[in-house]
Amino acid sequence: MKIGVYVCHCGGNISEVVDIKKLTASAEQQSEVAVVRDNAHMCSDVGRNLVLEDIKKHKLDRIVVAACSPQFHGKTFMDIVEKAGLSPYVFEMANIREQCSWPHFNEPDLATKKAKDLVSVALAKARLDESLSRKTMPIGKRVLVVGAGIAGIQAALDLGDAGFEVYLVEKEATIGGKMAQLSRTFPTEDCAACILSPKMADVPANPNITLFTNSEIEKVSGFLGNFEVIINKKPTYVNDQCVACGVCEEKCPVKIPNEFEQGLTNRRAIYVPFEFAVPYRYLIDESNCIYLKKGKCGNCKKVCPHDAVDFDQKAEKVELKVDTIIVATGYDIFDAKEKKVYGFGTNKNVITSLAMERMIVHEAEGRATREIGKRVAFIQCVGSRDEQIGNEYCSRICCMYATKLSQLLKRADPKKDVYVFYTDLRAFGKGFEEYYKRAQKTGVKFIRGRVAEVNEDSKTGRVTIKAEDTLARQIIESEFDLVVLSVGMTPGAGTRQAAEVLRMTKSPGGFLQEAHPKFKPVDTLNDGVFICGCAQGPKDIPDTVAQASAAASRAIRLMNKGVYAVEPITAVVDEDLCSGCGTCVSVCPYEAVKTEIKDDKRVAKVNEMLCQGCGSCSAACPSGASQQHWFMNKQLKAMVGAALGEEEK
Amino acid sequence: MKTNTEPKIVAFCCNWCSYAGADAAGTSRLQMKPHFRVIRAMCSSRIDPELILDTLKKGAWGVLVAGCHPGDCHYVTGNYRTQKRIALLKNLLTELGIAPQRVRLEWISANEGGKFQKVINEFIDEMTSLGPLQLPGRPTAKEAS
Amino acid sequence: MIKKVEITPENDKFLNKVNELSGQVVTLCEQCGTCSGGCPLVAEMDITPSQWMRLVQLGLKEVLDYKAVWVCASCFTCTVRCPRKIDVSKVAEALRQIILRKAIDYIDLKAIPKEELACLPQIALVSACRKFTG
Amino acid sequence: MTTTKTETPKLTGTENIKIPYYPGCTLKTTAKNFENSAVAAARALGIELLEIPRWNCCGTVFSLTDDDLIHHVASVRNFIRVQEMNDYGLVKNENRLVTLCAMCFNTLKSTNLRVKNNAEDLKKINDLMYREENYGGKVEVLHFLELLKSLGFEKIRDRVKKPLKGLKIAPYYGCMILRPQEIGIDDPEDPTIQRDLLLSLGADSVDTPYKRVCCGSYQTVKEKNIVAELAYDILSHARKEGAEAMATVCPLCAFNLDHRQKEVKASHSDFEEIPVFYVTQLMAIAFALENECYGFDQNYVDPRPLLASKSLIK
Ligand SMILES: Cc1cc2nc3c(=O)[nH]c(=O)nc-3n(C[C@H](O)[C@H](O)[C@H](O)COP(=O)(O)OP(=O)(O)OC[C@H]3O[C@@H](n4cnc5c(N)ncnc54)[C@H](O)[C@@H]3O)c2cc1C
Ligand SMILES: Cc1cc2nc3c(=O)[nH]c(=O)nc-3n(C[C@H](O)[C@H](O)[C@H](O)COP(=O)(O)OP(=O)(O)OC[C@H]3O[C@@H](n4cnc5c(N)ncnc54)[C@H](O)[C@@H]3O)c2cc1C
Ligand code: SF4
Ligand code: SF4
Ligand code: SF4
Ligand code: SF4
Ligand code: SF4
Ligand code: SF4
Ligand code: SF4
Ligand code: SF4
Repeated sequence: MKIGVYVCHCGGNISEVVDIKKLTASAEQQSEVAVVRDNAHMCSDVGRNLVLEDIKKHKLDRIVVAACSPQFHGKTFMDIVEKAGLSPYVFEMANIREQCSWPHFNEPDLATKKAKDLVSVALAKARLDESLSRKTMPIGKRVLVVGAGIAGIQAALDLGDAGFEVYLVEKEATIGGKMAQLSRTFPTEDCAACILSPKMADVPANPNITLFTNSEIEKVSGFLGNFEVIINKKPTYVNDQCVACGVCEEKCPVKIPNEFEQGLTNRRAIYVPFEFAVPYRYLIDESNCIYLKKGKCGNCKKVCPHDAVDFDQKAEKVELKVDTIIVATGYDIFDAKEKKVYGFGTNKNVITSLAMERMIVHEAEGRATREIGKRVAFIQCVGSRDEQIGNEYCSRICCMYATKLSQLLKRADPKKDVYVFYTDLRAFGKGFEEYYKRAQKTGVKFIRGRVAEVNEDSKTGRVTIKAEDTLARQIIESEFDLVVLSVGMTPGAGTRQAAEVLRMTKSPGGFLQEAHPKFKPVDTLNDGVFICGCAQGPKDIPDTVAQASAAASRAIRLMNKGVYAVEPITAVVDEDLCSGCGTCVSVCPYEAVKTEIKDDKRVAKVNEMLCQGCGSCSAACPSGASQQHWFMNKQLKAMVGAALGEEEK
Repeated sequence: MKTNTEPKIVAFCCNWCSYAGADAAGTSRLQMKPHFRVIRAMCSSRIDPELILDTLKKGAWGVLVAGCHPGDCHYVTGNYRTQKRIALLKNLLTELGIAPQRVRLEWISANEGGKFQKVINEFIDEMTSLGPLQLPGRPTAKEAS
Repeated sequence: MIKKVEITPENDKFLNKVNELSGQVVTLCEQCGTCSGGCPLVAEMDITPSQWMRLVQLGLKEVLDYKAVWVCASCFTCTVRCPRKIDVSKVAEALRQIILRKAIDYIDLKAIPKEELACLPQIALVSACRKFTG
Repeated sequence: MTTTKTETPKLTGTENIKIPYYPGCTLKTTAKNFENSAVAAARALGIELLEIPRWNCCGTVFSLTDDDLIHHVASVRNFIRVQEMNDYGLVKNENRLVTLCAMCFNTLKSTNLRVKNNAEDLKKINDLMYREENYGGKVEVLHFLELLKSLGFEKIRDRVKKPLKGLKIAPYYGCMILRPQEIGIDDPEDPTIQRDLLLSLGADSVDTPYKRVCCGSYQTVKEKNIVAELAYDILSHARKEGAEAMATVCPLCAFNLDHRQKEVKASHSDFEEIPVFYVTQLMAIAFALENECYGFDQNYVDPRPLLASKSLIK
């Protein structure tokens, strides 16, 4: 056996703390070590070539690199080892940056000592490494997209256009998401409905997309290339004979606040969500329909000329097999009732920004639903950047949409007094600063100070805002006709539901966690599952669309070749040692181990395609028959020995 | 770590959460006592009780097993398995006259660098006050009390 | 007149002292003004609560020359609202304590008229002593 | 140190509950009417507020600085008294300590939290105290309103003999039972506990945002005009919303809102006097208890004409 050891300086990150000379000297003393080198940047071309050439020149068969975390550059070096013709699994990394020089920079001697131990640990493991090779598996071209806001729509269209088979699942009765509710979009002020509705229409027109609305994913099992999905299609109680003539609606006696209109108008129990809904078909809201609750009424059924109402519709389960999954479940606006000082829910003149979006649409269409009033104040950062309510993050959109809404109001009626009370005004996107300036020019007053409280005069309904203008250092106590809360984003119930079904990791704010914040922003820790849009974190429409296309292309990257490589670090059973006890079968989360009779003996067998390599079965096996490749019992023991300074024999 | 005067801690970390959490601690330059050695496994459930006992036998003063928070395990339920196994192991340790706190289980996620630091420093302090483990069946004075 | 101030590493000593006494990290204040906007006594103050937070951040001892922290009634309104969860009342307390611990009292109980003393409730007197005398 | 939270048992109202009660200095002097009415009202509900023997002043508004531990000793002494009450069999397994005065409540609960969350501080305090047994961290500090809430306001409604019909009261909470969050007994921005109590007494409750605004507290000693301005805002808003009287649970709030009306009148000619009750006085009236416990002599604005106009007293 010939091992090469490579020590990285990381441009001083390591070498300023760890004594590289001492470290290489100690490595040279270790058995089977043939070459020891150090370099300023092992991950650079020069560093990598060093390894490549040494493997060839010195016939090295094991490689140890002492550098940063294997999570950071593990793959870089595995690729180079593989390129040199070796198995990538004869490579080990000693993490002497994150584990030594950084967390112990005040104690260079102890850090150096620790680095030596970590190199010994890596060597101990390397000596026992097997020459494993990656297996390839076939993969198809089927994608599940969960959520059909602008993110899900964009991803589905990209994939459909590229010839992939898309199943788009939306929990609401229509696709479109939050964007469908907006008036205009910053910073260009395109009409949201005008730019969104053609895209929505493209979805059912695309032959590669199958759309499930009013549906949720109920269960997802399996793995990349082999996901099994159960979709729960909820009843709409209106079948596809419906021509959307609207006759039923007029006869429905129920009136409830219209959620799409943020309660500004009412709708019936049988309704279409909005004018450009896709699919454009009526449905019955079962929690409000009198017939479905009490068995009385049935007006709609009586009047429908197409016999489209069907009270007997039942939920349907649809089973699908897909190869990859994209999660685009978006966000919910922050529930402003949680922020009691602003009086939302009790003061009728305190509304959310989303309601203001709808009011502006209504104004523009000449069907105003309520008075806006002369004096309007926006309160920023409601539900964001607020540790009192537990949300530390900035929602990234509210500064700009307030800039938008305030100037739309002001431009429509220059006599209005429009104020925006902000904490910091964040205008970092392309064209944003220019847009902010335009609002200032329009006459919107921006006041730097977070509003402390809002109180209502119970007689007049006018609302008083108390805040400090932190620039003028004056206390402002001023009356307004309307207060608009610039509510932030929260991950929302839909995103939580999808995350639970798919067992996804969440970031601290509760949004879905990406595999790497810089380099894998739309990948997740679940192989073959991607995220995009506001499910991943707060963002505006351009960023959402960019991520959606990125998620589609990352999914295509996996599926396009028709095969993909599987990590060989699966479990394997030594049949001679196996007693057939079945312990491993019971612990495997993937049902990847089964027992079978072989030569009259019950033995366990691992399905390498299903095994994800957690090693739980190997840990559980009472007879040492189950072993996980690359993490064999003897390897773990050797590593422990080395870590504790045991002399190797 | 050859002499028995300085604490020796082995920390088994799962690849997805706690190893990344340890990295996060390092990346944030959070300073820790250097007397621990991290060994990475794919899942905390790979760490069997026998390996932990072996680690104590080989001279570790304490063993930390760290995994993803319940519900966040990359392998769905691996960490629940770990939790059960460690609970059983602690009973066994008590029977053997070894202080059960020598084996510690923690949930540390990829972004909890601060927690990793706190756990490591606390654990090292605790083990320092317990002192080295004397095997077999000869607990230190503190352990016996 | 605009006064020029110098910011030197020396100033950190004062900042650190306030941090230590209050148990808060004053530099976390993002100067949002929530504390001042809702302070029931701000109308009587010569600088606002967020202003004293700022002056402490800069380590400017001048903050001790203002009356504001003595007007503060420790009502904790700012404390329950600060979006950075800074306990602003504790910072005010620290500033008062810096003065009081130099044995400089803010109140002279002898100056209070007898009849006033007779009717004031016990807690008012005890707490005024606690807050205004060293 | 870990402390297990003691279960608050639901009271039935008929059983005789004995619970350690901490009065504090003010309730023995300028706020006797608060104590007398509360003790009587509690008794009517089957609760005996058992005054803690040898209690000492809690010190009120202990210093908020982190290094000040010494001022917490006074509170801890009172907790030890509660322990002793259990040891001597005065109460049975009752670690709850009830206070009426909002300021005492805040002080005692803050100390308790600090030593419960910080074993080192607890040890230091225990070491500091001379010839005292150690405090074990088991006491739970409760405000009287919380005790009533745990009893259930329906129980209180059942006990009402003379509903306070047509009496429009604006509850005033002040600071000390609301803030900071970890001490407060209700939502700091929109508290409702006094409203619920008043409704169960048959009164109308008038809501104003000023219910949570500070009355000026101890500034009353040095800056009585500032306090009068705050009182003016609080009282005139309540008036504007239709209140005929205020209710409070803090003797300092009561002083600032009630007695300082003298100063308010001097500076605001439009100001109309408004009576300020301890909420327990209202309970005593609704329970139709003996007149002696009302103690209206200690109120500055005499509430008797208002009560008489509603036929609640003769
Ligand atoms: C008041 C306001 C104004 C705004 N103005 C602008 C603007 O001017 N310009 C701009 O660029 N951005 C603006 N935005 C931001 C914009 O709304 C978002 O960037 C965009 O809508 C995000 O799209 P999305 O698809 O990620 O999420 P969403 O629009 O939330 O879509 C998610 C979809 O997934 C569905 N879903 C959720 N969970 C599930 C589940 N479990 N199963 C199935 N389906 C599910 C939902 O029903 C929804 O249809 C504004 C936001 C607000 C609140
Ligand atoms: C001081 C500073 C600090 C920063 N810190 C951070 C940070 O901490 N985190 C973060 O996320 N971002 C940071 N950034 C931003 C980050 O640098 C950019 O987001 C990122 O580098 C952009 O990458 P790019 O490939 O688009 O552009 P570039 O890095 O500019 O790459 C463009 C490449 O194209 C080449 N090129 C240009 N024109 C031509 C041509 N006509 N033909 C052929 N080749 C051409 C250039 O030579 C160059 O190699 C920082 C930026 C600065 C200035
Ligand atoms: S359900 Fe019938 S009546 Fe109603 S819109 Fe459809 S076709 Fe028309
Ligand atoms: S049956 Fe239901 S949906 Fe139809 S008209 Fe009656 S209430 Fe409306
Ligand atoms: S985008 Fe602006 S309003 Fe929204 S949370 Fe961030 S700073 Fe606050
Ligand atoms: S230009 Fe750069 S420094 Fe200036 S506000 Fe924008 S992001 Fe900040
Ligand atoms: S290693 Fe994990 S996934 Fe693979 S067979 Fe064993 S228990 Fe199942
Ligand atoms: S646990 Fe081990 S011995 Fe038992 S069946 Fe599985 S591999 Fe065989
Ligand atoms: S504690 Fe002091 S500074 Fe804070 S709100 Fe109350 S009076 Fe103002
Ligand atoms: S509320 Fe908090 S963050 Fe805002 S100015 Fe006051 S102390 Fe600073």
